[in-house]
Amino acid sequence: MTAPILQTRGLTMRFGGVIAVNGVDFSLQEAELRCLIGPNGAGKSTFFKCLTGQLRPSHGDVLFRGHSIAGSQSHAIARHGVGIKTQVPSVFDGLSVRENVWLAAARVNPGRLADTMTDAALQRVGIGAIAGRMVGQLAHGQRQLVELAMVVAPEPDLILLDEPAAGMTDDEVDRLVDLIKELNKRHALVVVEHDMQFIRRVARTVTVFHQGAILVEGDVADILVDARVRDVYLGRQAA
Amino acid sequence: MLRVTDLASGYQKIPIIMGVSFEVGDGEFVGVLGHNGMGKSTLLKTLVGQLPATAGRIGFAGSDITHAPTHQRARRGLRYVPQGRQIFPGLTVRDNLRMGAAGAGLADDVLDEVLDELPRLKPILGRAGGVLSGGEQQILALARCLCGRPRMVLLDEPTEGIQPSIIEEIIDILLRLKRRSGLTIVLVEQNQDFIRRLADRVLIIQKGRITGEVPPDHLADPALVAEFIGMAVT
Amino acid sequence: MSRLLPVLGNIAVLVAGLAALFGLPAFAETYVIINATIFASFAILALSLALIWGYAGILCFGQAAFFGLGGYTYAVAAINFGDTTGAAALAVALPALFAALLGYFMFWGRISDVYLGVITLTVSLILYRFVNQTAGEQWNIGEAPLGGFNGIPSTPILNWPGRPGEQLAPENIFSLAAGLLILVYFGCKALLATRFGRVVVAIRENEARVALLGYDTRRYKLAIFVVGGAVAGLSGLMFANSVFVSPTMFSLPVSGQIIIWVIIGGLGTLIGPVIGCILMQVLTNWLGTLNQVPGFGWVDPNLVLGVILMVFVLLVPKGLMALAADAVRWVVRNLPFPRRGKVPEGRKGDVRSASATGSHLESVHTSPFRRFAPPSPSGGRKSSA
Amino acid sequence: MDYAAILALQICSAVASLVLISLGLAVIFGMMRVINLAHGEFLMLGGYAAITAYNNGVNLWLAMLIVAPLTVGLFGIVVERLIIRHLYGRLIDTMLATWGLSLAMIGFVTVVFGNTVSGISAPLGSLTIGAYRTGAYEVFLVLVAAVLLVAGWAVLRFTRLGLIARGTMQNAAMAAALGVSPSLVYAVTFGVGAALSGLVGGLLAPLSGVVPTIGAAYIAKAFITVISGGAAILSGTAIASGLLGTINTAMTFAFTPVLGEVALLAAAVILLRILPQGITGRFFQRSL
Amino acid sequence: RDLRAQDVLKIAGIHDTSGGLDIYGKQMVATMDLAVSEINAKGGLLGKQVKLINYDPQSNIQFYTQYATEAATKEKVAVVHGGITSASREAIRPLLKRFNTLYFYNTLYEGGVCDRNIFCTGSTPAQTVEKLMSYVMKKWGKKVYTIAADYNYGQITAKWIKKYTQDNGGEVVATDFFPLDVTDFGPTIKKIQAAKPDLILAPLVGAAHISFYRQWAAAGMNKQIPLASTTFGNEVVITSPEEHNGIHVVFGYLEGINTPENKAFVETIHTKYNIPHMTELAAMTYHGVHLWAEGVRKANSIDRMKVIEALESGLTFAGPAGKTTLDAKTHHNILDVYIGEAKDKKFVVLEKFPVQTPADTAAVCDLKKNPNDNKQYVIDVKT
Ligand SMILES: Nc1ncnc2c1ncn2[C@@H]1O[C@H](COP(=O)(O)OP(=O)(O)OP(=O)(O)O)[C@@H](O)[C@H]1O
Ligand SMILES: Nc1ncnc2c1ncn2[C@@H]1O[C@H](COP(=O)(O)OP(=O)(O)OP(=O)(O)O)[C@@H](O)[C@H]1O
Ligand SMILES: [Mg+2]
Ligand SMILES: [Mg+2]
Repeated sequence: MTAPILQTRGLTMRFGGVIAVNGVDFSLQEAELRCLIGPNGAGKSTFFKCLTGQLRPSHGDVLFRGHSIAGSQSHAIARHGVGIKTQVPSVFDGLSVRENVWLAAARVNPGRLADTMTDAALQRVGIGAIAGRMVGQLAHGQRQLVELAMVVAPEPDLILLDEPAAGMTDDEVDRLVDLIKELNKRHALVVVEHDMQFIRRVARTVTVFHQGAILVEGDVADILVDARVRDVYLGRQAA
Repeated sequence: MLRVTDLASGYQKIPIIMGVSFEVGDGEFVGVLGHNGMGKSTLLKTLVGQLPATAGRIGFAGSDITHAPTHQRARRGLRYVPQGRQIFPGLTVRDNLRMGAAGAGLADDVLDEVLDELPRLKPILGRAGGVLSGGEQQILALARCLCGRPRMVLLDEPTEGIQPSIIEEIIDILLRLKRRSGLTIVLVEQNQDFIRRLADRVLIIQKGRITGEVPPDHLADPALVAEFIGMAVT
Repeated sequence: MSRLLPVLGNIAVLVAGLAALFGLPAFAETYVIINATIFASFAILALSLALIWGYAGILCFGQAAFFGLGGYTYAVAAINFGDTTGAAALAVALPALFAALLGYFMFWGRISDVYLGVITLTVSLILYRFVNQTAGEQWNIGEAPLGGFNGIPSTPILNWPGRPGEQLAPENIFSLAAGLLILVYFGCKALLATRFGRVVVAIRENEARVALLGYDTRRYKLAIFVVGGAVAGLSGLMFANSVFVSPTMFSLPVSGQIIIWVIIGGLGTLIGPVIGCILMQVLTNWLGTLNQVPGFGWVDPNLVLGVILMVFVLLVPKGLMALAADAVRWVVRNLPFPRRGKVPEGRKGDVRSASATGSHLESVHTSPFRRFAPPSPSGGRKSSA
Repeated sequence: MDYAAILALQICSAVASLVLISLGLAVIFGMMRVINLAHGEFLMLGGYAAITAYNNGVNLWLAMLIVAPLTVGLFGIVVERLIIRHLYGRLIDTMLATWGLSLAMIGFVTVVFGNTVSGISAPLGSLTIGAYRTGAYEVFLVLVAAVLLVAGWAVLRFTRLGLIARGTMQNAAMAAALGVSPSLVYAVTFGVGAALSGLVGGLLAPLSGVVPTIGAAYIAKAFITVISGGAAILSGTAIASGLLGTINTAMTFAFTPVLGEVALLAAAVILLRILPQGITGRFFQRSL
Repeated sequence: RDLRAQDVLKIAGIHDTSGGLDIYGKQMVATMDLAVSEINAKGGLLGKQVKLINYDPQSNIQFYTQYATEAATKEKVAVVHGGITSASREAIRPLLKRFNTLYFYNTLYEGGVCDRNIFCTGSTPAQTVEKLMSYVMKKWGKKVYTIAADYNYGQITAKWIKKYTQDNGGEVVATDFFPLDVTDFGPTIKKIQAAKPDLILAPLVGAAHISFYRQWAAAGMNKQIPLASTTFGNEVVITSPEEHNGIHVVFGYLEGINTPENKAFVETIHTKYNIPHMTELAAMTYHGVHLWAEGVRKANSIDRMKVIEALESGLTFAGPAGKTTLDAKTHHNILDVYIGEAKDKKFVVLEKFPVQTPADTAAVCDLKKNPNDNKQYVIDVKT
């Protein structure tokens, strides 16, 4: 086994009395695709925020390719090659779709190359047609796609996607699945989703969060029939 | 309960909704299905009055509310759970719920009623709305709406970001409400499975127009869906 | 059409600027030139805030601090040095340095929003208080008395570089001020068209996202803040040469005035604040000449100005530039010749050039405070989330 | 001993005066996110209302406690209806509008009353503490400040009014969708803030006198206090006033009034640097 | 330029009639207007009617620069009267000199201006403070507490107070300076009580500082420690008798001066111009305009240098403030000084000290010897 691209040791995030993430030991290999599921409020988004420097973990460590990034500033972590699509789309409302994506590309590649990368990202996500529109005037699902393009454009080594399929129609989800699979050829990904159909289609290994800690981790087929997962998450009628 | 005729609206001068007409009967559960950006949310916003109608009429419970301000529509029992939840971030969960009750002029007793339906909120009553997880916020938004004892609820993608077991719960709750109190519901969704299990009938919206109506069980058939919703939109 | 307009706009600004620069000294009366000098120095000040507030979203309530600092630095240094050239350079450098320190203090402390406004306001008030109480001799810096409330009436006028004692004539001072105004204006435009400029605008839109993309937002904000400070210092230098330095330069009314110019002209534009500034100056100047018969029923300038401001906000909510833009759009739409269809959106070359030239930056709709606000889940109150 | 007592009293009085001049602004800014640059002029108008009423034979206490808040409150509602209402959510435009309002009010009051109106002297006489004398009215104002804080807290805590106002300010469109009429809430809140300013203006008139331009002396300090306080308007304002008032008084006693002022300002800067969201952005978050 | 070609003779007034200083500006405009209309009623000057152009700089220094330039270069006025604060005077003095336009500054100020193009008609500390200190120290005691406005005037006046207190064998126990927008004097009132002075000298200035007198009275201290001021003027209308009765002041003019000229003057200003109370600034503006008119008559020209020379010939004007004479050496006014007591919204004249010379400015300035002098000296007060 090669060295993991991402590793957390005893990662803990406490807000006053609330422990949102509780001693998580998580490990992700290079070019691995991992799905992260868990009940609402289990701490998935908080976990992501700790990884990307939006929150400074209360305890524990985050190792990216072996060196610690816990407590670093978000921009420093991003420069290591970590990209995130946040749960609530975080985009530049006052700029056009193209400019949004260009800003993402221009950080890694100045000049002409940034333009090329922007076009590529727009194409990949399939929003070339709305490239000239102001992001603030887009519908929710379109904003999701814009953010996705921003994450993809600079080609980060590790991509974190927080509920990327939310608000998308089935055929868009299809495209998303293809995109993720394609991305996974070169990049490591962690995907948080509640859409089980989607999870089934992309997942190999699944980690289940519950009350801030890892409940189980394993092959998708095993996880989806796991009794504990069913209790806390899927519910009885889950197909 | 709701009668919409030739409704049109949009943002600034960009028309989004054009000539939409449909009716929702008392106690009926109507689903609205459509692609991203087809104007589903815009339709609901126009119905609750957050966007002015540029043409057409909206009748609700026998009166014309086309030009009534939002809060008056709400007071008549037309309530709305928006996309993106719109929780009051600085208020606690309890105060968010109290806002729901206060808007309808109801006493805080109604909170207990709603909390019994959605017990998941009980342990986090003191937390600020802004720090809740996405799913928690969605449940809170629904609960807040119910605190006003609405006659009709407009739901904008309520399953977005909700764990499967809670979706089940929400389905249960909605069915129960519909059965017990005759609540009328309009549901905008992309989750076809969800819509199929709840709705009495499903309207298809495309580019700001209602282009069709299907019985929910047809949604199980992908070929039919493709035919109705169309694939080559993006 | 949409590509042409900004270019035409730039040319129009340049022509108007050059016309004023060369036309006024040749033809205008002395008092017009003196007024124009003051207007031009203030217009530079307006640009400094237009840049950091309109584009970087840094709401600085205390821009007067850099303005005053520039003026005082110049006055004190010029009195001590004899030759004013070094003093002029210092008048830009010191405010920039001060902006760097203050910016470091604020941005590394993650202060933003209205809190940042209050810190800058407070800092300018501290300077104001301090300078105000320097009437005693213990406050002489070298040869230069700070002078307290009265300021430094003996502020020397700029001399030709290297020729101390040979002061510039009022016409030269005007040319210098107007020239600098044009230079600063196009300098700002150029700066905003660079990658740096666009990152700064993105920070205004959504700082967290910029950080997640890997840009160190603090550095960008600091850099633009320092540029703003230097430009404000420059304007203080020119003001010192057209009036003289006194503590009012640091005062709340001056800071407020700058904000008003920017809002009136249009937040998120550069030319707007310049126009707003000049209009307001002309207006207040005119108001002061109204009352010729003392006694009952005077026109109170405050009352008139106040009512005008209120009516303005209500009727021209987006500022003059947006109004002008709407007017232009209306004219274009109603032109007699047949229109081709709209410019197809998303056509590659088109959009690229739009973003590459930073033309969107002139669009008033990009202003963070005025774009329609789709109610975001975090609602109106950033602080409570 | 007397000196300690008088020092303590002076600190209370300085704190109370900050609380008083900030309260109206705290309501209007804290709840509505409207930076009311005419706040100082609202205080000024309260003073004029009280004095005009008094000079026309109204009992002094009635003039200060009833006439002043009523006048300014109504004025506030009118202003809200005519101007502010169109500008919600546009922080910057409200600044411009209220700046205009402030100038217009100065001008209007000057035109109507002239710039020399005779004031009223402070009632209640003076108190003797050991070798020192102090105005009994100052002590009264300390009590008023305390009462206003407690009353305000009770209103926000126990009535729905406070809840509805806070909710509406956070997201008016959503509040409307829940059946709350935002325009009513806005008008009432703005009116209450204005009335508070009017009350304080009336109460301060015997100590500061009335001139049309007096508002300028208050606005910056009130603003700094409210912002330093942070999101929780009442406790924030109270704590910030406590801190800044104490520092100011201590430095004034120990050194000079100028140093007292500068210390107050510097304290605010340092405070905001340490607590970038104001005091209640970090501590006492749950308070009101 | 040929001024004779004009059929009116333009003069300009630059006074703040809005903003924080309007309380002074309005009365100065009124008295200036009165003086001009009197001159015109008597047939004008050099056979021409005098036209007064008023500018309102709105309590903003920058407008002084603009209006002074406009008056001098566009309107080509014969003289400019105006300026209230020293800062505003210093803003326009060099400009008017550059544009060869005569300038009258009619405000009481800290002294030291030395420039042949300007005439200062207001009183300076050496004329007023000396008389006041010896008067009040004789009456009340030797221990003085000074509270002064924190700017040049206050700082320099405080020094004069200290000097004359020591000259009279007393001691200044403390001096506190207040920025012009301080309204809370509580701590100071307590500090004063701790220091137990025999009397207080209060050169406080502006609207905010009025609070001091109110808070002082509210604490009951006005019955305990007497108070004198070199600036308490209009305040007498704004404060109540309980608050101001007994305060001693010193000015080159008081409304209470008991001469027929003054009574008529006061009556006109109150009724015709609706100004409830006048200070020295207003009266000296009136004197200033008339003095200038005398100069024009004597020179029989409005040529600047000719008028200056005429004015330097010891011209006098006898008006409401008594007889005032321009001192050729300093271009300052030799005037009568009055000590008054505030009583029921008016000032009662307690004592008159005739013909006070501007000794402070004279110590540093001699325009006869150095006609090209052009600055404001900081007078070194030896204490
Ligand atoms: N700043 C905060 N202060 C207090 N509690 C917080 C804060 N942020 C998050 N929490 C709490 O931490 C828990 C985890 O939240 P998180 O957003 O990580 O959940 P999640 O797993 O992403 O859920 P979802 O699937 O619904 O998005 C929640 O109960 C939330 O209320
Ligand atoms: N504030 C706005 N200004 C201008 N155009 C807007 C605005 N909001 C939405 N639109 C546009 O209106 C169209 C319909 O948007 P709407 O939000 O109703 O779509 P939707 O069907 O709800 O999509 P989704 O499923 O993604 O939520 C979209 O093309 C969108 O870009
Ligand atoms: Mg989440
Ligand atoms: Mg939608």
